[in-house]
Amino acid sequence: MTNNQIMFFIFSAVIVIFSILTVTSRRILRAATFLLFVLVSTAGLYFMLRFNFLAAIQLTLYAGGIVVLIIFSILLTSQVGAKLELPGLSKKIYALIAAAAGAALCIWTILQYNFPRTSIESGRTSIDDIGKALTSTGKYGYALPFEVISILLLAAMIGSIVIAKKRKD
Amino acid sequence: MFEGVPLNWFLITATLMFFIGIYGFLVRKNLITMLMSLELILNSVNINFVAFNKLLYPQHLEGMFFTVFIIAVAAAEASVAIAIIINIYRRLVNIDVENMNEMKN
Amino acid sequence: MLIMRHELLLVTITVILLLVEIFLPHDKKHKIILPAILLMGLVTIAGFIPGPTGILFGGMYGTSSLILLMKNILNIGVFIIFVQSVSWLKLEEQKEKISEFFILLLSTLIGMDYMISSGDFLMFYLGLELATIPLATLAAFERYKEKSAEAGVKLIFTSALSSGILLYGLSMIYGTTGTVYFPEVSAAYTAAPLQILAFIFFFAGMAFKISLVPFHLWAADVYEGAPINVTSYLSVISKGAAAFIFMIILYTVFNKIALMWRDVIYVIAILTMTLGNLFAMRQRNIKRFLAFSSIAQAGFILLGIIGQSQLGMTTVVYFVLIYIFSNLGAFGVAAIISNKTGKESIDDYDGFYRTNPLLSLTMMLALFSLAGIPPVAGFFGKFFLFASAAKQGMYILVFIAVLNTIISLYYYLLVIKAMFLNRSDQPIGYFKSDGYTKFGLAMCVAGIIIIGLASPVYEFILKLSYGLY
Amino acid sequence: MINFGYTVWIVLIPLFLFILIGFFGHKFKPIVSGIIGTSGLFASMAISYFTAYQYFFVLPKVGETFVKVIGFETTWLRFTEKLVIHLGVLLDPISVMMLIVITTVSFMVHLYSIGYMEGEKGYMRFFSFLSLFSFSMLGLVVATNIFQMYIFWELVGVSSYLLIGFYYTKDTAVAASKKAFIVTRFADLGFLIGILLLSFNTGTFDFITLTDPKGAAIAQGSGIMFLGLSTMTWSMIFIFMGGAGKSAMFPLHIWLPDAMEGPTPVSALIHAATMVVAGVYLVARLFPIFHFSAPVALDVVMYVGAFSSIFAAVIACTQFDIKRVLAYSTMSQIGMMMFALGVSGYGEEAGLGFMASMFHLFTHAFFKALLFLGAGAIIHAVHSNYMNEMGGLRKHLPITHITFLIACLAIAGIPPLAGFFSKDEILAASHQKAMWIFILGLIISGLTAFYMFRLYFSIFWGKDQHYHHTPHEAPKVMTIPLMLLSLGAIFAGLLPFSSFVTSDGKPFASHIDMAIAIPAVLVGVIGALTAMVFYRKETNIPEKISGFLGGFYRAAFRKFYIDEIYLFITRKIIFNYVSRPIAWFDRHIVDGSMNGISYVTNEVSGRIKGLQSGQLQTYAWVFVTGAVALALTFIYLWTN
Repeated sequence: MTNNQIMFFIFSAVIVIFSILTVTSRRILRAATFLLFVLVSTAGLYFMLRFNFLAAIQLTLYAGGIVVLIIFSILLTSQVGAKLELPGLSKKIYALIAAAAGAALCIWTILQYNFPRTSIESGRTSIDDIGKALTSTGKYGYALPFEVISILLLAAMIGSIVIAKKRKD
Repeated sequence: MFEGVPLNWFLITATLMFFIGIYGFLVRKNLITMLMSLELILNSVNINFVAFNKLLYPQHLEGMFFTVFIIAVAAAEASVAIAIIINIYRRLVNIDVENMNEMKN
Repeated sequence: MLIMRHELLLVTITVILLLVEIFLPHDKKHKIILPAILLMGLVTIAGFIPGPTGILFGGMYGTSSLILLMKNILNIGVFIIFVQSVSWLKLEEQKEKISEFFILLLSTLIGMDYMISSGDFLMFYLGLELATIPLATLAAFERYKEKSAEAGVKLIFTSALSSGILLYGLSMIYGTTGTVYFPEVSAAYTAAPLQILAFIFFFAGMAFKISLVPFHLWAADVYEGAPINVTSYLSVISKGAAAFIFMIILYTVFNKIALMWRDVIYVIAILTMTLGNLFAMRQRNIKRFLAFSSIAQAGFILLGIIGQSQLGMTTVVYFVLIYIFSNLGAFGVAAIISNKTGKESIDDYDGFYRTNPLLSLTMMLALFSLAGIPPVAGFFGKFFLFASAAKQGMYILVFIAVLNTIISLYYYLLVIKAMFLNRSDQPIGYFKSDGYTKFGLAMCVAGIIIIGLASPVYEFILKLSYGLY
Repeated sequence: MINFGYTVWIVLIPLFLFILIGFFGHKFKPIVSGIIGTSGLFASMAISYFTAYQYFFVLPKVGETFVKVIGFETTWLRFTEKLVIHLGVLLDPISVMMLIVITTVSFMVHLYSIGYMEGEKGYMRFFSFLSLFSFSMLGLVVATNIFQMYIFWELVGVSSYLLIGFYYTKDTAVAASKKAFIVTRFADLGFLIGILLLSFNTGTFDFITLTDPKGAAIAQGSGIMFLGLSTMTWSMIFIFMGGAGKSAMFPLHIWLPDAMEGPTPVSALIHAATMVVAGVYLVARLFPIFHFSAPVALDVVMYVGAFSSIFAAVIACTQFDIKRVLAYSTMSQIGMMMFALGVSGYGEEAGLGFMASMFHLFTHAFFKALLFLGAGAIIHAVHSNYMNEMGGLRKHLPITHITFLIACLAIAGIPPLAGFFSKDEILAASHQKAMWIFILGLIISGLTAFYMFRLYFSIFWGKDQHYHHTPHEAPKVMTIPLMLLSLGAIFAGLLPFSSFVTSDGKPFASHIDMAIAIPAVLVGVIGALTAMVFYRKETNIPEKISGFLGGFYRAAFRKFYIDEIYLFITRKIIFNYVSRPIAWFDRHIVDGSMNGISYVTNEVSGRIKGLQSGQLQTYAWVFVTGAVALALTFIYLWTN
């Protein structure tokens, strides 16, 4: 086993195990923490694949931003110590069947497919390239999506404020 | 093949994560835990994109940028979802998804 | 930059509204209504000025004259919704968030425009999300109402799930073709199992937006709970835009597996029409009723998509155009009643004709148009849809569709009967509508009557759609 | 060539009337809207007569044939490059004839309604709907292409929906109008599919191209086969389905009796003379296609027509509501028109059935409208629809009595009234085709005479009932149309119809064959006399007669118990064991199946409501499962 393989197995195992814990843990704050682990080891995968920029985003935006947001809202809406109610058994079984069938189908189909093998080994993606791509307006340039996402974030912000702000009365 | 790690391993990990997320979405009663499941789902898709990009099509950065934008969208989605959840909490003092069935049939 | 003028204009007026909102004193928020409507009107008109078409950003963005027309159609719809929502916005509860309503609506419209114009899956996805996420906040806009909050939850969670599934599909499309640009994807696409899986997941995400069975379950609840003007936006504009891009992507990206998606749509169309109708029959709440009826209508749109030809393309655009006017007419009347009296049950409509003849006539026209009775426009929309499916030899599908129009006629008549024929001891009282409302409804009525009878509209769309298919 | 452009006004005038009365009617007194409507229709009628005069007498014939003339046309929709839809006015013998029928009856009904609807709420609404109906019906008959016809066809449906449901305060009226609308819409679905099949098969909507016997459309006859029949045959069967719905052919007739809930003038207009014959007109319009490329479909027309005719005639004998009797009678007569088309060939003498059918349509319009309007006058006078609550009315309503008698004689086929001639031609045409259908026709004629005179004697003779107030004759504005129409019922048959309307436009001379006329008249007389024996009872006339003949007559009658036996056989056996069951079958099985369908749909709709549980996670589950199931199906099961 190469180092890469070992690293992959560790990350992968953390991802899968903590994902399961996230969706089964009965203490909501713990679930959020498990989610954080999952997100961090995903960042680890990105590092491994030498997408450092992406891994940084993953850590700051996802792990840093969203999880913190989630934890805030947990604190706002739940009693921290309380255990979550268990879902009904039939609901669990149905959900398990759906998810397992889906996973089996997808994995089976993926394994059936012969992905082309490329041997091009590209090195680290430099921040420079990313910056260029992000502002380029040509093909493989991402200026337009960048603008659109800014509208989206703005709209989401306005929307969140409208919904969440307290009524004056 | 990325230095000994086949593509399929990435894909299988991602797929498992995806359907674990789906399972969580289907059974968790608390809206915030459902939101966490959603994050799992989106995250797994990101792994797919990134792995494809690096292992199969490294000439361009399409998969990576897709991932970047998915993360941004996820943030927006999460903020709106949380705003709505807080609003619900103010109305019902409870964020159990099973209570939300005033409209049916 | 003229190529992108629809989006740019919309962004501009969004920014203007944002600035105005910031500088407007707190007690004069309602002053923004008229400028907003005027600006939107200007943008709508400006959209019709002929301009260049083409491709921008290395293929990420592209327009053709048909796409411009689609955007114009959406603009018209949004304009009508602006006008129709005035009386609702003036209610005490909404007073302080008027401009937010406009801004959020406009940003979703921008999203739709980008979505329709997208030349790769990234732009498509961003447009889709931009067209969805602010909508969830709009659905929860009446935040003091439990139903509205519930609608917001249902919309944001199901849409997030559906975009998750759609993204999984997209990732597989990327993985198997190595690109997300439409032309390259199309070139590299084969019918490998994984690609079919990817397509189905993508399809599920789109079907969610168009509310096709079995991905439609969110729709009725959200439509019922959301403020009625938002509901009409969701069921008309949002659905229309999704149908447009769905058609474009099917025709240009998945053209190689047309034989397969035709069968998928065949099944889904039948399910959608039938289930939508069966559910609509038993509804007593007018919003819910119209929600299911619009689910059924979505099934009819598929008939045009399945037509897979220039004819099919034309009919889809034509049908959506008519559908916008008809459905907005129906929703408009329902909105007036709901805003003035708070009544949303069909039983409350008993004897409505006695007290408000003009409104009930408008409603009748709109419902007849939805039911597809000549000579109102809805009939022509349906007829061309049937014709385009029939031309592909799908007579059984057409037969089922026509049967479904009869079922739908049954329940549309229920409403008409309530308004015109039932007696009521306490009918909804007479009320006078303000100028905005009248104007909005008048536009709908004019659309319903004129589009059907004036053949140039259809011929115009037919001419535009030459290039695309 | 004569310019027939002005004919478009025949259609447009009622449209303007509709707009005028509908939108501005509330500005004037109710009576004014009636007068405007009536005079407008009069103008339309006058133009129609002028058109007929010009078409039949002034326009030169080409090779002794009446040609089809496009009076007016405008391009309306360019559907595809080849399929173009026009709007226009097509003049040929049958459309000109229909123009006359419709405008005449419509005018009479307008005039009559001025009196009949007096004091009703929504007087002006009634007239605006009447104008709308006239507009749609006229637009239908002058259609130059099948698509235009379909549009107006549906418009006819809408306006009749509005008219039948006019008494919206009556629940039954509302239910009836809805039923009529939905059943005919169901039939129209066949029509629409037929149109789509036909137009994609032939590449045209145009009637002139479609029905040209030497044209390409007809040559397409042996198109693709489907389930053993050619596409052409299927399309014609589907189109006939639409016709059967509007014309109340079995089993799509269930709406007609219920539709009698509408105001009586409406029944006279819609259910006697115009809308219900639209189906016959449709078949006649496409007759060359039926004949040349879809003979099987033509057989279907024949069988459906014949069965509906006898079926309705039997039921009519059992009804007590006078309007229902008339409704079933209409169905029966239209059935005759249908099977007359069904037995017809193409060309001069061979096309006798076609001519007879159109002829009967023409005469029937007059006497059936007369019957309905008469029934209206009766109902107006006694405030009841039931003949067993009437009797002896001849003293109170002299004009109605005479005109009603004329109409009964006409429909019973007693010479020299109108019905005799047209019915005789139908019987002659059936005789050419097959013996069984001729005999069937005779039986129907006998039954017709029987139930009509049953109606007549029950109303005007018999015991004088005690009415709440003495019935009195209707006002002039109502009796004048009755008198005018009875002129039509008497003289319409004398027209040399075959020199105007034939299957191929070429006139021929028809004659009356005594071998057919004599039995026809005979069964009519027998039917009428039987009715007289039963229903003219308890008047002084039998006593006078018996007194005149002395005790022997009475004794003989009593002694041989002829009367009793007769009564036993007819009333007890035939009535109870034949007619009653058929009527029951009609009401419960045929009608019931329609209700059953709606019941089942409702049930299903109720059962599946659980799917929409309101639970977000259930929705998500269905979503995921749906996607996975679709993927599974289309990856591993789908093969193409």
